[in-house]
Amino acid sequence: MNFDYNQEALKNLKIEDTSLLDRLVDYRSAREAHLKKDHSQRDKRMSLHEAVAEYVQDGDIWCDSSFSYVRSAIQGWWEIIRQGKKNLQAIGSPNTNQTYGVMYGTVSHTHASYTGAEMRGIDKMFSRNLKEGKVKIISDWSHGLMAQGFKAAQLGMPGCFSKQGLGSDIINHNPYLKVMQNPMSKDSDPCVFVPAIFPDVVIIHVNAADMYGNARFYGPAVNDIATAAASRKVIITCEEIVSNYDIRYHAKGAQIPFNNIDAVVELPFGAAPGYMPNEYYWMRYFWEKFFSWANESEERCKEFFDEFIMGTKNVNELIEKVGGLDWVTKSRRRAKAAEGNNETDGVSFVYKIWENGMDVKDID
Amino acid sequence: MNFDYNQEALKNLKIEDTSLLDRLVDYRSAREAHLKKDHSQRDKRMSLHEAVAEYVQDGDIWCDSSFSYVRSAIQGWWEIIRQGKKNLQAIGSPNTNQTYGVMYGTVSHTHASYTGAEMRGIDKMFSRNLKEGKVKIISDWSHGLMAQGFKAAQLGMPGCFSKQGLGSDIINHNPYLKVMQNPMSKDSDPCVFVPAIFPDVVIIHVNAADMYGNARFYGPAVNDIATAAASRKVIITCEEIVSNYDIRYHAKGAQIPFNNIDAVVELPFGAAPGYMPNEYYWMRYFWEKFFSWANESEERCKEFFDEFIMGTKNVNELIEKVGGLDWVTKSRRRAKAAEGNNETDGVSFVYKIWENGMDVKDID
Amino acid sequence: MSNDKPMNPLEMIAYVLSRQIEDNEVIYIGTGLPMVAAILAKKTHAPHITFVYESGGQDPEQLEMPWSVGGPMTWRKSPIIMEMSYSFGQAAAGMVDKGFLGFAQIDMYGNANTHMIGSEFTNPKVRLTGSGGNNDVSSLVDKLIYVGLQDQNKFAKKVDFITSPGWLEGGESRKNAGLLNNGPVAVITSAGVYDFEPETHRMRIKTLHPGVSPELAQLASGFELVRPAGAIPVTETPSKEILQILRNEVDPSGLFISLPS
Amino acid sequence: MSNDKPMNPLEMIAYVLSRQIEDNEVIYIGTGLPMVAAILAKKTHAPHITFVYESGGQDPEQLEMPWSVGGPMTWRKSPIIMEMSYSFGQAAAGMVDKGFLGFAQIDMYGNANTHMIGSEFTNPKVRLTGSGGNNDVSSLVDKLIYVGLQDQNKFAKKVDFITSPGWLEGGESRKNAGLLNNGPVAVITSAGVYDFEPETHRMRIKTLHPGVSPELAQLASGFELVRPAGAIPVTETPSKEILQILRNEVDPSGLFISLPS
Repeated sequence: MNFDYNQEALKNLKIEDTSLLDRLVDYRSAREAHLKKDHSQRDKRMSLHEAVAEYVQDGDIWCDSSFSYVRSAIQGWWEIIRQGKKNLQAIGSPNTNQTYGVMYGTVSHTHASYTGAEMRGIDKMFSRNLKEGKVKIISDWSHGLMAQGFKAAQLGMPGCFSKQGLGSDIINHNPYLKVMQNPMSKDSDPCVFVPAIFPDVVIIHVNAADMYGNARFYGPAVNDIATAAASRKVIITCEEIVSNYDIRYHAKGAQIPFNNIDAVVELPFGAAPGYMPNEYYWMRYFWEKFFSWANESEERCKEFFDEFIMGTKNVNELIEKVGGLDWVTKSRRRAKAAEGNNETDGVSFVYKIWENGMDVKDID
Repeated sequence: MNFDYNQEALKNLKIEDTSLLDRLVDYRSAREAHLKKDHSQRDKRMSLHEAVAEYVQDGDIWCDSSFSYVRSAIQGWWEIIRQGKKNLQAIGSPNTNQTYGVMYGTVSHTHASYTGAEMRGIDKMFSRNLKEGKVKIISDWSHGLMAQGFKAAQLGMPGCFSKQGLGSDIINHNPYLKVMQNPMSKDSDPCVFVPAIFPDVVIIHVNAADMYGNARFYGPAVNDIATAAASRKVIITCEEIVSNYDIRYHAKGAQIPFNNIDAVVELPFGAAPGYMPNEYYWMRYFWEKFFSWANESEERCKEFFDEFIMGTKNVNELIEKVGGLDWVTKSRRRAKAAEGNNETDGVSFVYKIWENGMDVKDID
Repeated sequence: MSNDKPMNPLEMIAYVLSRQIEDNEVIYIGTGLPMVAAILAKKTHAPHITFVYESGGQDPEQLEMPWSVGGPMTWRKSPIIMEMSYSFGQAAAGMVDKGFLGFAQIDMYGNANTHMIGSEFTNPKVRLTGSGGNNDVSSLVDKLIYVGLQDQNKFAKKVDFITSPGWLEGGESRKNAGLLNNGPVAVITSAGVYDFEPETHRMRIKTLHPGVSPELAQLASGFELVRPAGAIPVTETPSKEILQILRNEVDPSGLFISLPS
Repeated sequence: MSNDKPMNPLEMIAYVLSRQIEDNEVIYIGTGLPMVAAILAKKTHAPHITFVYESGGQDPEQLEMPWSVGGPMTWRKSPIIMEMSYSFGQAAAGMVDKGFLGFAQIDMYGNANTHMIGSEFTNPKVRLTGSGGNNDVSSLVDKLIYVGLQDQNKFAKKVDFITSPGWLEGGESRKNAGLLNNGPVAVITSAGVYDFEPETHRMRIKTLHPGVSPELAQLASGFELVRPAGAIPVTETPSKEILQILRNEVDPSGLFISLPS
């Protein structure tokens, strides 16, 4: 297919070669990719290393999952970085984990919706990298517009209209969006056309999956049900692989069906250092130090990630760094208390800001 | 708003006054209706009689819920008929329960997607009424196109594009649909524009709801989550009103949020004579006799419904007709066995076709 | 039901239909004969297929024939039950390989009608069910297979309403209309198995059931059937073993595969 | 924290913001001060409000301040957790009354920027977070309220990027752009409370905090503030009781309402 992009946005984003934009909206190629797969219920278990090696290629549109620090497939993402994958387009709502991928050359382009640390402020590392041209924004979105694009893909809509984005500069900085008249209205009724969007690969971390890929999780889905349906390749990492009977007989059932899935990786703590619903609290030591050092300077930033990502082979080594089994038990209790499943009395959620010299005990 | 309808469809449907089409796609008026509501969490419990009297007006676009014989709010619908509401536009995917409403003047217009009895064949009663002009089709749909229209409404999309309907005569018989070029493509890429659709009123029957309207159900949602969000007025009928704690602490949670809901009616057996997941089997005697008599003649049809709908004041009287407590216990066991929650051994699902003179015992 | 009875036409259709299903496929199923065929396929040559239903159920634990595509037998302990929009969406996204549809009328290009008989939409001779999910299935699944009884009225020169687009007017017309998928690949009837000639996309005899000549098949058609070059093979009939499975395991009450007495 | 301490500016903002919330409303909440204000409102004059979060949580059981809008405190035993598209969809459908947003820059028409500082998108002085849900909240909720510190740079003559559309160029321009909702109704800052003049939709002083003169407010603005006719009221300050609730029950660790020492 040949695509008709928003010309003003191309100009504002200084994009000359539009071919790098095509795959995100090429719904026919996504359909073809899905049709070509083996659709049978079969054993899809493999190691994280195998799954990333096989299903993530240089230049892919990689989609982050869930919500930055909550149930995001961070360990899958770290494995992508460790394997030295290059020049990915990063996408996600939010798209916050991309930022340290830029430093390693893993990410070269981004479909931006939000990169930052919420109440901890902006991401100076991302700002630096953007100014230095290490990463280029090739489309700018709001969470809601991107969510509609993902949902359109899931629901067999090549595109949809939205009342979001109107009057903003987002629509002048996104080659995929166009202001159009609502075809249903005789009166003037401008809408934003949003195409369905199709990442190449998404890794989704869940609480439980069976070996075919039927996947169950707790907490917010955010866009994961939609991106699993839309993405050309989908890797599930999960806290545990359960029996197909468990999926069938559990009241919650699966939220993502097996036919979306290419690989199933059993990976306890796969969302660490982030939060995993019903399983473990986020590693506050990690995040507070990260925000502080990454904001401070490029060197500090490199030092931090060389220790935590490059200096670990797998998530168990990460957990040892922040307290090992001690962390595991405390973190589990804290997560369950936060959610109202364990007794909260005696469990502390007190927030501490990073200061130099602090260690895990100070910010557990 | 002034709307721009598919002119060929208007001609084929012989619609001259298009004003009766407007409300279904008037997303601004649906938004206004939602904004005007009291949004607080408050006690919305009332009787079925009160809810229907207050929230269903003559001429409303009434939406059927769930799937014809499965978890549809049939007792809510019967109350609409009993209260003598007139000239409703009927909509739903499927829209099968409308058919006996036409006989009582409750339904005068229909947005058609499917009316029939699945493997039992077509609905001759509906065909007769259509020929006699007692009901007029004012838009013709497929299940999928209608589902996209509902979903667009739920997701804040004034409309969406679809690859369904193309090349068919449906798009020539639906004033809301238009063939349009995909705005994202330079190559020819015809799509069907589907507007978001907004019923006036839907009654949804669920397993459990709290007094605010947070609602939980089992089995297929079909379009109910979307129509609850889209409809201007929403009545929940439920097998039981549970505490807000039960909704919060139950693994499944609610699928429909309280802020969609206007009235909560505790109505055990509210889906009867249809099937209710985890609660009771459909009343096979009722349905087999219905299909047979309704197909036979207008007189038989009237006789049937005068007994079952007009001849009952409430669902308990219906249940007495098919066996009372005996039916309740048997039906509960059969539903639970069908779903794999009760032992199936010894439970019969054998299908019998209606013959004159049969009674409940022959087809229980 | 006795296993010695000779095969009846409905059993033949169920068997032939089951052979259209390949292993590993995800397939859209309605009630009736397609359901019988799919269960037979799963119990014989295609154990790894997955059933999906428009109303949302997927891959239910098999127990009894469903009496409705929304009924509990379509979602009994399903790993997932989808909303209807999502169910069709997965077909659009390329996750569903095959769909099976009946018809009241079908024309030489595989355009099918389940809407109405008659020339006037607002005053039909008979109003049929309408689309339901038929249009969506025919527009979205990779490959579409029709099944039904064959006579001159059902194999119509022109259908009174296109509910499900086939190859439209043949040639490139389907593609030009913007349809995503392959379109109909087979029609299974009481007389034979038909496919579509690759260029013109006209319906073509592939095999005929035992005892059916090309002339007889043509007599039972309102349009000219394309005959392939060479001899027309006889449709393979089910073995005794398969008939036993069909009668004893798939539809033991004979609801779908017994002829009305 | 001692309850005898005098009120600090953050506490004042939290209180004033809380007064913008009316009982029975459904409101979009982010982390930080809007959260503090909303919890204070719920504990005082608006017990029947419902919190919704872009990431999907709704009406969580209150325990602690969330550290992320996706975190467990936003969906602790929520009756329902929505997908993100659905969460915004309910705002489009008219189910959400109010939203609260911060800003890095805001202009006289309430157009707000959280994207970037600088004149060149591809090479900004500073890249900020981007929209996140800000554009969606500002486009969809019935009424929008901004909150932030005020100075000449933040109250900008022209914002470097419109992330969240306010009244655009004033007059009918917002409506003409096709936006559904009311647009911004108030801006709460360290200096005062602003609304928008009904015709021109220019930002107008409504009340000023104790000790802030109109001249001082104007000095802390890069554009001309509209002054209402007559005397400008002093913003109501929290009572001792409310300060106690704020300090002891809403943010006992003082994370959001303590000034950095």
